[in-house]
Amino acid sequence: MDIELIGRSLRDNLLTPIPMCFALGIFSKLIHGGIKIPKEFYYAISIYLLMSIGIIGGHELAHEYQAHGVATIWKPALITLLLGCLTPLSAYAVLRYIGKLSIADAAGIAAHYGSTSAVTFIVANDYVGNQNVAVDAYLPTLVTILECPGIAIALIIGAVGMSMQKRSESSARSNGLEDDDEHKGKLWEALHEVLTGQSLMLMVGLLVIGFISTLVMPADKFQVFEQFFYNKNMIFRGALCIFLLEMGLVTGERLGDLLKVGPFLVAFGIIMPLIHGFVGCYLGKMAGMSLGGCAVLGAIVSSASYIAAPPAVRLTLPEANPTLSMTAALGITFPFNIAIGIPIYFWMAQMVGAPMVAKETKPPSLMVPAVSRPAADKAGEAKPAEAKH
Amino acid sequence: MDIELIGRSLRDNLLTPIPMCFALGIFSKLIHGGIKIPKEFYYAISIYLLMSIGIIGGHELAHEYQAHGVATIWKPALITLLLGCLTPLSAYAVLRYIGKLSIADAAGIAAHYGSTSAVTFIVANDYVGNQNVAVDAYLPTLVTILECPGIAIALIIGAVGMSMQKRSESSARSNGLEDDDEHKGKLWEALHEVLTGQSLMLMVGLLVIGFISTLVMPADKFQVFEQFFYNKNMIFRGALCIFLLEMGLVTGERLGDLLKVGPFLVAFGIIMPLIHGFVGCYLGKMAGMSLGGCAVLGAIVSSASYIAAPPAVRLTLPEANPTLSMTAALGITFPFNIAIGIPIYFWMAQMVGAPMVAKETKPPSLMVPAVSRPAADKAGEAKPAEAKH
Amino acid sequence: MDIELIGRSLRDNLLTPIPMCFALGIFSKLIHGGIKIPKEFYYAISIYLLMSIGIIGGHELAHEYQAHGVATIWKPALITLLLGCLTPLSAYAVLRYIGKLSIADAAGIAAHYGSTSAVTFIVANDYVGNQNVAVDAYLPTLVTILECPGIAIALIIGAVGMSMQKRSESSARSNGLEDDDEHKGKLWEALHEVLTGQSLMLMVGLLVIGFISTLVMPADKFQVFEQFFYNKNMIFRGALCIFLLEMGLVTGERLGDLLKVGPFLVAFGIIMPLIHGFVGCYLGKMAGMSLGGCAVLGAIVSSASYIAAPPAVRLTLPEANPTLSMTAALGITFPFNIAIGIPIYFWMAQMVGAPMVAKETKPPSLMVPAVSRPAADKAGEAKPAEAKH
Amino acid sequence: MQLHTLKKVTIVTEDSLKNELKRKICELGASGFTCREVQGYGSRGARSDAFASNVEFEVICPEAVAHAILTFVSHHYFEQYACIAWLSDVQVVRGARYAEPVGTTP
Amino acid sequence: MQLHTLKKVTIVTEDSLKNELKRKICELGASGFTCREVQGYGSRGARSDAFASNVEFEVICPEAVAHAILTFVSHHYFEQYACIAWLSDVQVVRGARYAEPVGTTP
Amino acid sequence: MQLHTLKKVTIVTEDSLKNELKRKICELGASGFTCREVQGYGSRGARSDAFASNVEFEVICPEAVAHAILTFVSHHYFEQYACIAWLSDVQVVRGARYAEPVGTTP
Ligand SMILES: Nc1ncnc2c1ncn2[C@@H]1O[C@H](COP(=O)(O)O)[C@@H](O)[C@H]1O
Ligand SMILES: Nc1ncnc2c1ncn2[C@@H]1O[C@H](COP(=O)(O)O)[C@@H](O)[C@H]1O
Ligand SMILES: Nc1ncnc2c1ncn2[C@@H]1O[C@H](COP(=O)(O)O)[C@@H](O)[C@H]1O
Ligand code: NA
Ligand code: NA
Ligand code: NA
Repeated sequence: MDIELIGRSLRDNLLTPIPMCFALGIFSKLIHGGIKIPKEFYYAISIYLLMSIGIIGGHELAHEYQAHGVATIWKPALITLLLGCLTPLSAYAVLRYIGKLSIADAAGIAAHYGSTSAVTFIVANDYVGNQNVAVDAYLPTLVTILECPGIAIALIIGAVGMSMQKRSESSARSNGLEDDDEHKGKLWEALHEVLTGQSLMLMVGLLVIGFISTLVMPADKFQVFEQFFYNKNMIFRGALCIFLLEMGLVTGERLGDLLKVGPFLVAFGIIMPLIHGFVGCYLGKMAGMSLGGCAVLGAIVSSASYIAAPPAVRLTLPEANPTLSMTAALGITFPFNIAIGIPIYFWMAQMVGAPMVAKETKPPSLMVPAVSRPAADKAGEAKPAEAKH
Repeated sequence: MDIELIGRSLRDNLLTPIPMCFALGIFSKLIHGGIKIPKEFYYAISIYLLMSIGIIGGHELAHEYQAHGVATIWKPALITLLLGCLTPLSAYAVLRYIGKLSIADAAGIAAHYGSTSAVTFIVANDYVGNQNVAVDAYLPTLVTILECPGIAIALIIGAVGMSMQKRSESSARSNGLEDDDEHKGKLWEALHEVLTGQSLMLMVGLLVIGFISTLVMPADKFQVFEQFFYNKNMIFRGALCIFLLEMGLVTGERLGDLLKVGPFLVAFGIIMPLIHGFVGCYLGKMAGMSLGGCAVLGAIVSSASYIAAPPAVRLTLPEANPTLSMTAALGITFPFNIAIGIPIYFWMAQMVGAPMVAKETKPPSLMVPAVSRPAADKAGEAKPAEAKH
Repeated sequence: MDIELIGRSLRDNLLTPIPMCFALGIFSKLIHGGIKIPKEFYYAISIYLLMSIGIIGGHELAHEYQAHGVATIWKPALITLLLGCLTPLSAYAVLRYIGKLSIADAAGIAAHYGSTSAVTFIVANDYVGNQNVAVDAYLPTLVTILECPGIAIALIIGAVGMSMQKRSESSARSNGLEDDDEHKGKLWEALHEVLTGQSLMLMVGLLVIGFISTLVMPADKFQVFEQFFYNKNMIFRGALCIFLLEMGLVTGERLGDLLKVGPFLVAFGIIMPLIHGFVGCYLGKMAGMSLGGCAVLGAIVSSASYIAAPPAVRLTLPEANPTLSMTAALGITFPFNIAIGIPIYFWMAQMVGAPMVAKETKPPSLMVPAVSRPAADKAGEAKPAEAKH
Repeated sequence: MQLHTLKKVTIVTEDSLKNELKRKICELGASGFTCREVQGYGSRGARSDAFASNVEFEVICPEAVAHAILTFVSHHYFEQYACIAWLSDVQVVRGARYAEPVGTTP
Repeated sequence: MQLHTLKKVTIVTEDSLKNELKRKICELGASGFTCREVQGYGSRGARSDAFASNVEFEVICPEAVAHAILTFVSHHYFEQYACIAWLSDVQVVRGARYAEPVGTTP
Repeated sequence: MQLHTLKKVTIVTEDSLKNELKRKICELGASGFTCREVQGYGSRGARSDAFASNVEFEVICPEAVAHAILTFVSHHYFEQYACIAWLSDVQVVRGARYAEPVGTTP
């Protein structure tokens, strides 16, 4: 993939309505323009997008399951879980020991980078589709798997770190234990909040709904929901334009913060995703995922959450400065990924040698459903999402 | 229809996205999850749904009218009006004399059960369609006819009952008459509020709009509105998913009230609809309606209003406890109907022997429009809603 | 075009869902009905409509540009700019010297009539399409050109007029100069606000986005955005129904003001548009525009702004009574144009002899792009918007 | 700056009473009001969703009007509706405008 | 009309604290509260978009409860969260309802 | 708990003035503000739809700043815009923060 190719791919990626709407939002804020999306409209669109990722994810998963059982998906799912546990650790280590940030700030930012961004997933999915490469049908499932563990682990690191620090600082003070208990209470609350939070509940809930209905309903009855929610169709596309316009407005509003956060965080917001993205692509390939799947996995692993993580961090680690994490996640990593990260992960996926079509692996016997294991020899009919529309 | 058939029909009915979204809403509240639909989004969707019922109703009515004049519709319309007057009476009698509720509470709840629920109509319509049975095109008209009279009659019963009670209690007090006048004023206000309320105005207004435009516009010009509003199309379906998610959230929030209202009201919320539903099916058959039409009529007669009735009752009969009526209407009858009521009404319609295709009746001569009575002999070409799409 | 034809055209124009929704809104307010569109829903729809005008405008402009370079568009664009400068002057002169309004009121109203109404554009566009007459693809560009200059010029007239009046009134007072400075500051601010206001930024921003993406993206990739935003498609049509319902509600709320503003303003609100509309049609024809284009140009020139102008006028000319301008723009001219103005402009365009197909003119050499001038001889393949869908 | 000491009446109640209360406040002599949607919790439970929410009115008025409004509210709303109402002292700019009872309709 | 002089506590803070604050206010003895979304600007910058906005609570309560609430807020929110809180005097209709600390949950 | 007695300025006016007022309030020395959309009715009629609605500002500040803000509002808004403004006394927690005029921009 030489320079010219990268240039063309950038152009094809960026000069399309969705990223340009993001740019328009930023531009509007820079010139103090009057574009204003009502908060309720923004919320409505995010609800729609989350439901859409969920239900179509469940729908595709059901097809995958009908065709291959769990043969194709068990390894990628495990790998994703592993990545969800590793990325907050690596992010924390870099922020704390190289960046010298406070425990709270390091843990707070790590929570964002340990989780994922649904919009980055959608754009990556799209980009890969535009390269005429199929993606694995179960990818939305991986997004939901990736959402939580990273936040939980980073919050635990932060809470434990803070309480150890406090104890060592004032081992004489009497309220050490109380504080500890309170911290634990808050931690529990925050974990509950992530697990039952809007984004996870909508995605998982609709995933289950999509899965079950696909198995139960005749295909032509489900079709109307697919039309409404499918991410290549007009409603999804249009909603995404408006959503990214608003994201651009929010980012533009915070651009000034870029100067405040200092060069380390800017570098972190670019380099960390590249590292995480590479690991994602590599492990994805190891798990037998296809080229498209590896690239998208790289993108979602690299991306930082700016919807689920912020309120959870704000509640559990109030000492963490929200400006730092929001600026990094939304002001640096998100546009970086949208603009050039995603093509790079695609290229990485090619480099690590991901195959065009996913491999099937026999799962450990305890994972095979006793009854409904469908014929695994029909591997040839694997029907990737793209091919269908 | 044996047990197995019922089971399969239940499964086909319930394991589809729309009811499952309702269940997700309830589940989210039960585990104190974070799903939250902005109020404005919910209002926006209800406006869309009401407009949709209206305009498509008018559109179908125009087709019916062009094909049959008023021959097919005059009897069902009269029957529906009759049902709108009977159901509040039966509900009031049961609540007051069997349930021993106060006058205000009995009348308040009766107002809810005398009116109807638009969402129940949609789901019933859908269910019948899924059984590959056609429904009569004028059904949305019946929904609008059914909306009002029940509320009005129940409110009048309540107001009269309360004032008689007060007078007998304190025939000596001097302010009896004043109170009476005030009550009458309030009653008028509440009736005005129901008649000109959002739901009736949107439905009737759009019904007229749909009727006129269908007669005036070339069919291909109207088509784009049909695409947007038609209840089998993607936008309507998608909107309904989100609407029922919110309804589930509201129901879940109030589930605790189920314990408070006591077993009588729970039984009432299940048995009353079955009785009303049966009467609806039976009278529908008498009026010459088709199998599908009778089933849907049963469903809408049985259903209780939770949008138009509550504010009207709150204003005229403030002595009525809103928890009782909302819990019965939204917490018991609505989910009961969605889950098992509708298949039962369908079965009832079969039992009473409703024919697959509606009968035509010559209306009393004063109802026949002098001029534009189209050829009534083309009965064979009656083109039910389903067949068209 | 005899009386009967006008009657039929009126009927075809008015007895369609969009104008009837407007009427329903007015009716609902007249009977104090309960229809209520949440403000956020209204805002959401206007954002969508503005984006839609922009992106589809850019898309059509790109096609036009690819087929004809700037040959077809440079003259209409200049003419539109000229009209944007003339109409505020003529409106001001009539209001001030015939209507004897105060400087502030005259300038304030002139700002509204110097700008344009996006909804009138859409309805006009539609009307012309319904007559099976093609419109020029670059018309949305003209709407954006027309939006600003009129507001700016009227505000400048008002500001200068007010300060001259103040100075002559009190040449002795010392704070004359300060006031002047402050006024200039406010004027700047207001001009900035118009130029970077929501409506212009969304339209121009999306126009650029639509233009670029059409040039860069493969047509089938862009198609999904066209489906979402195209003004003949269902989402646009449906959104317009709801938007006009709300416009009807707002108009109905202000109908009482009609009595207050006096007969002069009512006459102004009908006659001024007719004059402006005629000039628009005539100059459009001079610029080589097609019949459809001239009619739509007449409609947008005649129309008065009620979205961009009001806040700008309120800030710069607070002495102007907003009731006057809103009543004229929204209560008189808008419904007049929707109901009968548009057919009249169409008839005017026929009268001035606008051709069915636009003429191409060689632009002054400095306007011809050096490189990418496509073959101008393929004029025959000009593919008007209507023909495509 | 001259300031007039007047009363501010605040009423929080069910939003279905909004239209009536708007009318009543003006009938009872206030020159205007400011209102907004609010959520709340009290003896009648939570009022924070599409089927149950509150409206809050603020009225600047002379003491007599304030008492008339509070009397109306306590007689007509307290028993049957979710409602709270209170009074506080405020210093109002150009307060003369609001110091005399008027009688308009919104 | 009999009026009780009570305290009104007003708290403006980050909306992510809304659920906790609802619970706490009732635990500390208030009989209810009224709350709404607001925008704001202060030492922690602007709070006026989807990612940062405020909630405002108003609580009518006796002085002791008011102090308990303000103490809670100052210990738990002032250091780390955008927050402002103040007290004012109000005359409440049927104030006896709000004059004694209660202990419910919303 | 130590409380500072400060002034609370409340301004209700047309929402098109929101941006200007935000800026002015801070320029005149307030350390922040809280604002929200409201509806209203007054001498200039109803302000309750998409084409006419109000914004309400609350500002906690020392008396001098309060007077500066009210003076600005009465000079610039009272004549031409729908507007009402009043002052009240409040006891503010950690009031020292708001007791001195500052001069930032939002
Ligand atoms: N102690 C309180 N402080 C502030 N607002 C209250 C209080 N109690 C009740 N409210 C408000 O008044 C409404 C009605 O209260 P209630 O009639 O007690 O249910 C509630 O929904 C709250 O908005
Ligand atoms: N001087 C003030 N007057 C009124 N509200 C204020 C003031 N300062 C801060 N606030 C509100 O309190 C919130 C938090 O303030 P802060 O913690 O200073 O950022 C702000 O977002 C405002 O809503
Ligand atoms: N007496 C009043 N009490 C409370 N708010 C008022 C009062 N009068 C006016 N307002 C508010 O101030 C705004 C402007 O009032 P006005 O300038 O009189 O039209 C109104 O829209 C209301 O929101
Ligand atoms: Na990540
Ligand atoms: Na019923
Ligand atoms: Na114009």
